[in-house]
Amino acid sequence: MATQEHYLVLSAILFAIGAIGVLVRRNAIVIFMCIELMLNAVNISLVAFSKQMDSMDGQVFVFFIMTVAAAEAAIGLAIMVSLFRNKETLNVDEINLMKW
Amino acid sequence: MTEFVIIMLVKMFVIFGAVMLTMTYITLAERKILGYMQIRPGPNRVGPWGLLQPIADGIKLFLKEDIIPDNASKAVFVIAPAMALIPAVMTIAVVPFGPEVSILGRNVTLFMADINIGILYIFAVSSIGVYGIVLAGWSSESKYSLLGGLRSSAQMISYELSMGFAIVGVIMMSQSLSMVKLIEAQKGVWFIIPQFLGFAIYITAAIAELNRTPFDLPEGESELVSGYFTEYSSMKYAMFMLAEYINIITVSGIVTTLYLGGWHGPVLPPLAWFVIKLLIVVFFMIWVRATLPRLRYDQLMTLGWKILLPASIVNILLTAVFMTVFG
Amino acid sequence: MINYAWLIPLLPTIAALINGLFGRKYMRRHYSDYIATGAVMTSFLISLIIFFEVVSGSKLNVNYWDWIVSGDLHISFGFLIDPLTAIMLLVVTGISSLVHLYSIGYMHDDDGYYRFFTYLSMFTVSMLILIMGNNYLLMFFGWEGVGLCSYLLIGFWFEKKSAGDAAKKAFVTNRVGDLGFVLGLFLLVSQFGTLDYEQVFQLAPTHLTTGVATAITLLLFVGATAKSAQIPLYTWLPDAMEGPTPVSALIHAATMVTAGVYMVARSHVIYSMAPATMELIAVVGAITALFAATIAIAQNDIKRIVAYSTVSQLGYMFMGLGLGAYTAGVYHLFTHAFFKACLFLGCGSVIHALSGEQDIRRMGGLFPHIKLTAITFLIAALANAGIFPFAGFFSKDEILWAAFSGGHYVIWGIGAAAAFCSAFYMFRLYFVTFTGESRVDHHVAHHIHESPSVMTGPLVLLAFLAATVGALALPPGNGFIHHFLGNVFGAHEHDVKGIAAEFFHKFAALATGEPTAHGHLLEYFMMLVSLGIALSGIGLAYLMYYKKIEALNPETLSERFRLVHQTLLNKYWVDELYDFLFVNPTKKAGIELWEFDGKVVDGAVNGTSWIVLIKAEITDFLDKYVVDGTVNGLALFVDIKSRVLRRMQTGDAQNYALVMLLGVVFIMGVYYFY
Amino acid sequence: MISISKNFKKPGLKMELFLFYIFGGIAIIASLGLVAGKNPVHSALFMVVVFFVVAALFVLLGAEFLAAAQILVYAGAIMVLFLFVIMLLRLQKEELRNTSRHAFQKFFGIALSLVFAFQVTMIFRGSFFKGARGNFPPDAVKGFGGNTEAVAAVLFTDYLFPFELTSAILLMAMVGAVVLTKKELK
Repeated sequence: MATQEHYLVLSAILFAIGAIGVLVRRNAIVIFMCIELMLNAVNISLVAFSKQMDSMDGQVFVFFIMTVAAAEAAIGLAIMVSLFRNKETLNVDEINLMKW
Repeated sequence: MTEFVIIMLVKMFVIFGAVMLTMTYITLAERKILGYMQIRPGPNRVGPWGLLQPIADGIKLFLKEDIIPDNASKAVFVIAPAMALIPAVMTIAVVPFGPEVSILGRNVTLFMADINIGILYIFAVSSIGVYGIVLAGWSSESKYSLLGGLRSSAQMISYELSMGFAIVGVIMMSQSLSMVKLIEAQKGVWFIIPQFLGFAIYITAAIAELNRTPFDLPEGESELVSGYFTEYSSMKYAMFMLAEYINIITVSGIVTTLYLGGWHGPVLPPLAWFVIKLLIVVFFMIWVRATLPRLRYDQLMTLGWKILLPASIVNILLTAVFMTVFG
Repeated sequence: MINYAWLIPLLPTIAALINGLFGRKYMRRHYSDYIATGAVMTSFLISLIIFFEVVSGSKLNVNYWDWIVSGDLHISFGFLIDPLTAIMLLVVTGISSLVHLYSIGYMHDDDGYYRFFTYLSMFTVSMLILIMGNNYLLMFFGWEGVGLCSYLLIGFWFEKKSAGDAAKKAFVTNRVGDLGFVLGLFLLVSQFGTLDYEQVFQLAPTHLTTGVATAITLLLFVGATAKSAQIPLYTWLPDAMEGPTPVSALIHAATMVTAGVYMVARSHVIYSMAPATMELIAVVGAITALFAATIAIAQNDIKRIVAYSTVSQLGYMFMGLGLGAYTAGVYHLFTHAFFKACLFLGCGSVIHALSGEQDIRRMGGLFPHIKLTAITFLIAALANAGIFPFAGFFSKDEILWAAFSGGHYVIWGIGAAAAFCSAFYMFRLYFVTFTGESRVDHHVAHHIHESPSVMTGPLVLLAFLAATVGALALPPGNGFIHHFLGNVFGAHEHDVKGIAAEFFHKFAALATGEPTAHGHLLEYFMMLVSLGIALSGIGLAYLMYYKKIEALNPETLSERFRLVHQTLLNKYWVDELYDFLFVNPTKKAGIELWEFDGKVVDGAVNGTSWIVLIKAEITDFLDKYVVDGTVNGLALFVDIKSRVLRRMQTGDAQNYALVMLLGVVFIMGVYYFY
Repeated sequence: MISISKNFKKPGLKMELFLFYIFGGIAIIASLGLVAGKNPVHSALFMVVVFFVVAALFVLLGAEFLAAAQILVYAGAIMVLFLFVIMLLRLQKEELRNTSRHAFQKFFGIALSLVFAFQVTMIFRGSFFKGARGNFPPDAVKGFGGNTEAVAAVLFTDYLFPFELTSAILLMAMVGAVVLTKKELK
């Protein structure tokens, strides 16, 4: 039987892969997708906890995370569209405005 | 266990086979009905009354050359038709064709599965259908395809909302997400009567989801050639067609289930009733195609966002009010 | 219907909102009156139905929502409807409807038409909340609301300086009273922790000592003196006649000024526990009654005479309340509302007819021109003078009887004198205005005209009521009104009646030698006495101003008693006294403070600044070389350091994320190993 | 698959583990594909696969409602939106300029992430989380009529206010998206 730990470890692995993507990839949209992947990893662990603890709270949290992810996707993609309109690129190397 | 697996397999083949057969003859029916509505005979050369026409078409498509454009993103180009077809077929799994019957001394349910979140399942699966179209449009590396794909995805996202909201009324009235319970809830009165607004919204949105006239802009011939499947030929093309007609059956089945009382009806056996109702809905869709002209793109969006969506919300509110007052 | 009582204030609120928000731009001129009048009249109809329901025993006390919740203090927004409220409702909505109706004619040509109706409706709402609220804070809310609306309405013609000044005077004077009222409320809260009438009155008998009760009642009464124009805070009311006449009729005769009376009557439970306050109220009321009546004798402005008459009649009401004759006081309020509103509206009609003339010396002989106004005015004047069988007679007489039977002979005497004066000035006013030869300015004379029926209609109705509502008090001491209001005051009035009865027994035993004789006999006798007093006042006025008997020529009389006449004409110089006592000292103190400010404070400030200047020179030196040196040194250090550290700020979000992850890994490592 | 009708036996415990490894393996492979893919569309497609697999895992964990929602929201809406934007912007393969910073970033990014995964695994191993049990053991969920009803029972009572808040968040997101992408009207 797949235990709690199985899911948690899987979740950790997926999260790490997502983190790698966020840290390494250059394309803003791909980075965004990696963030979604990290959220999903967290969702897995939440649902696993929910089952382990015989509680619905974890699943409700996942529900909220999905809602927020949807909102975030809408806003994030909108930002990217307007960014692309201004800069003609989504390469994060060329969008490094946050420095001295 | 073994018995169960066997029953499931048999059911699977029977239902799949029946759906495929129906689908092929719906293509013929559509051409015939359109023909008669436009005062012309329609296909009548292959077999008596053109009855063998669909088979001839199938053979033709099967034998055609399969072209993959040079610039196309090959893997995606190949996957796309499958991704259009799979959700269409998957949805059939939860369409309840009839209640439990006794065949060869065994109690057999006339549907693949009664999932307790049947409606959510339908939504989830049908929302994937858009991938096939989008990917087909994108991978063809052709401007017609791309525009068709873009249009189609925008259109499907828009209409999915009102479709979903329209069903909420039904869910509220039946207090369940299971298709079978839904049909049982319609034993007395079909939901088309209390939920007429919802029905109208649902069927409009469903036709739009199917990219059928008058919402067939993604494949508007006069401007986009064939839209997202411009570059497709042979069996891949056939798969898109398959997907479209299977979707028609599925949608008709869902409409029948949600609004027309499913298998309920006097005298005739339940299965017959279900099929009759389903065919009526199919006929209705063909009729709509013969009657209505294609919308302009902005009209399409206006209809989706400014009319159907508010109307569906109103429908929910009205349902809630009526249920509070009379329930 | 009583459960729909909330409709009564709601309708005028809606009307006020519509007129106030849209009246100016979006509505045809005469829609605002339809809306306002319609709303108030509907309210009146509802009030009427509710009144009959209350007569048949219904009662309402309902909390709609929590208004203020602060610690233990819960104050709800709720209404209480008992006989007292019901009768006030009739007065307020009834008079308000008629005044609205009248205003349609009176304000016809005014530019602020919609504004006027907005204010009128707002006022009505405030007054309704005042009387309908089921706790003191709601009463205070209405109390302030009517104060505000009366300020707006007195200053309605604000382009006229005197109107603006009068409005300010009314407002400021009322603030003085409000201070007392608020302090009273604070005291109530501190004593009971609630302001709900029912709870307060239930707790009062057990929780209040006489001393605290006296303090509370006195503070509340301070509020009442301002609102109801009693000595010493009455001076604003005559000045308030600068407002449009319908306003005077509504606010300064029938409704707002009676708020104080209502308040005392409503709080009778507490008042009955404070005999000292009661005594004071009775005395203040009596003195006000006489004082104002004497002033009214010498005035020449038609509205001011009526205004002083109002003050005087309010004095009567307080006299009644102070004597414990709550029913009589409230009943006088009721009757007074009708005849005084009629008088004011009659004045308005006269002024309207004379194109704005208000000085009675330039009137005279108007009867043939404006018969309807004159007749209604006469009826109201008879009622005011207290002539049988008009309404004023019964109510006033009951108060006088309460004074007499309670053994307060001095108060009775003052009241009787005031009654004489009332009759006199009323009929002086009547004779000078409507009879004799015309002294009207000849520019105005040829277009004297009767007012339109929308104005005379209310006059006739009010005159009719002024003539007949007295019947409610028949037979004396045992009429409908006594039973009706007895539901409210019952127990507390009994005390007074007890004294009266005791007194009567003594008196009757003395007079007739027959201890069992019935009290009514004496009461009827006293009625006759006061009727005689009133008639003699009328007679004097008749002789002086109608027959113009040489011996009683007003001119020569005023010459002979010059001092008295001047005193009365100048209203006992009370305004001047107040100017001298309060206004001028305040102004003077202001000037002196200003001078003090100029010399002492400014000197100190300038001196200080000089010192500061010198110190600044020193500091400047220190700053430049010591502090700046340090700062610049630090800055230099930071600058050098930052040149190195800024390399870390790559501007690359992913780099930052990497550092973040590093932190997470570090923390988790710490967590895991320890 | 999803609590199929009554005469279908519960899948064996081994079966669940087997399915878990299958789905978990697919999830890892697909997410690697997502991170490694050079073409955004391919990444997006791998993402879709991940979503499906995660939905399947949800089903294994007995969260059927979330599985449906996962497909509906993530696969059906969010990823279509991503694809839509990718297509709209005509994004192609990203041009890579291998600077030293990239190398640095790449090395430390991967290393740290792996350390992180290792740490989490170590922490999760063993019976680490043994808190108090909640009110929804499998029987209770069945009593409610299923997972969806159980989620609803919590969502519309304890979490009603946050639930209402999400509607506000979605509305704001919608308005924000429109404002951000709208071209200036001239």
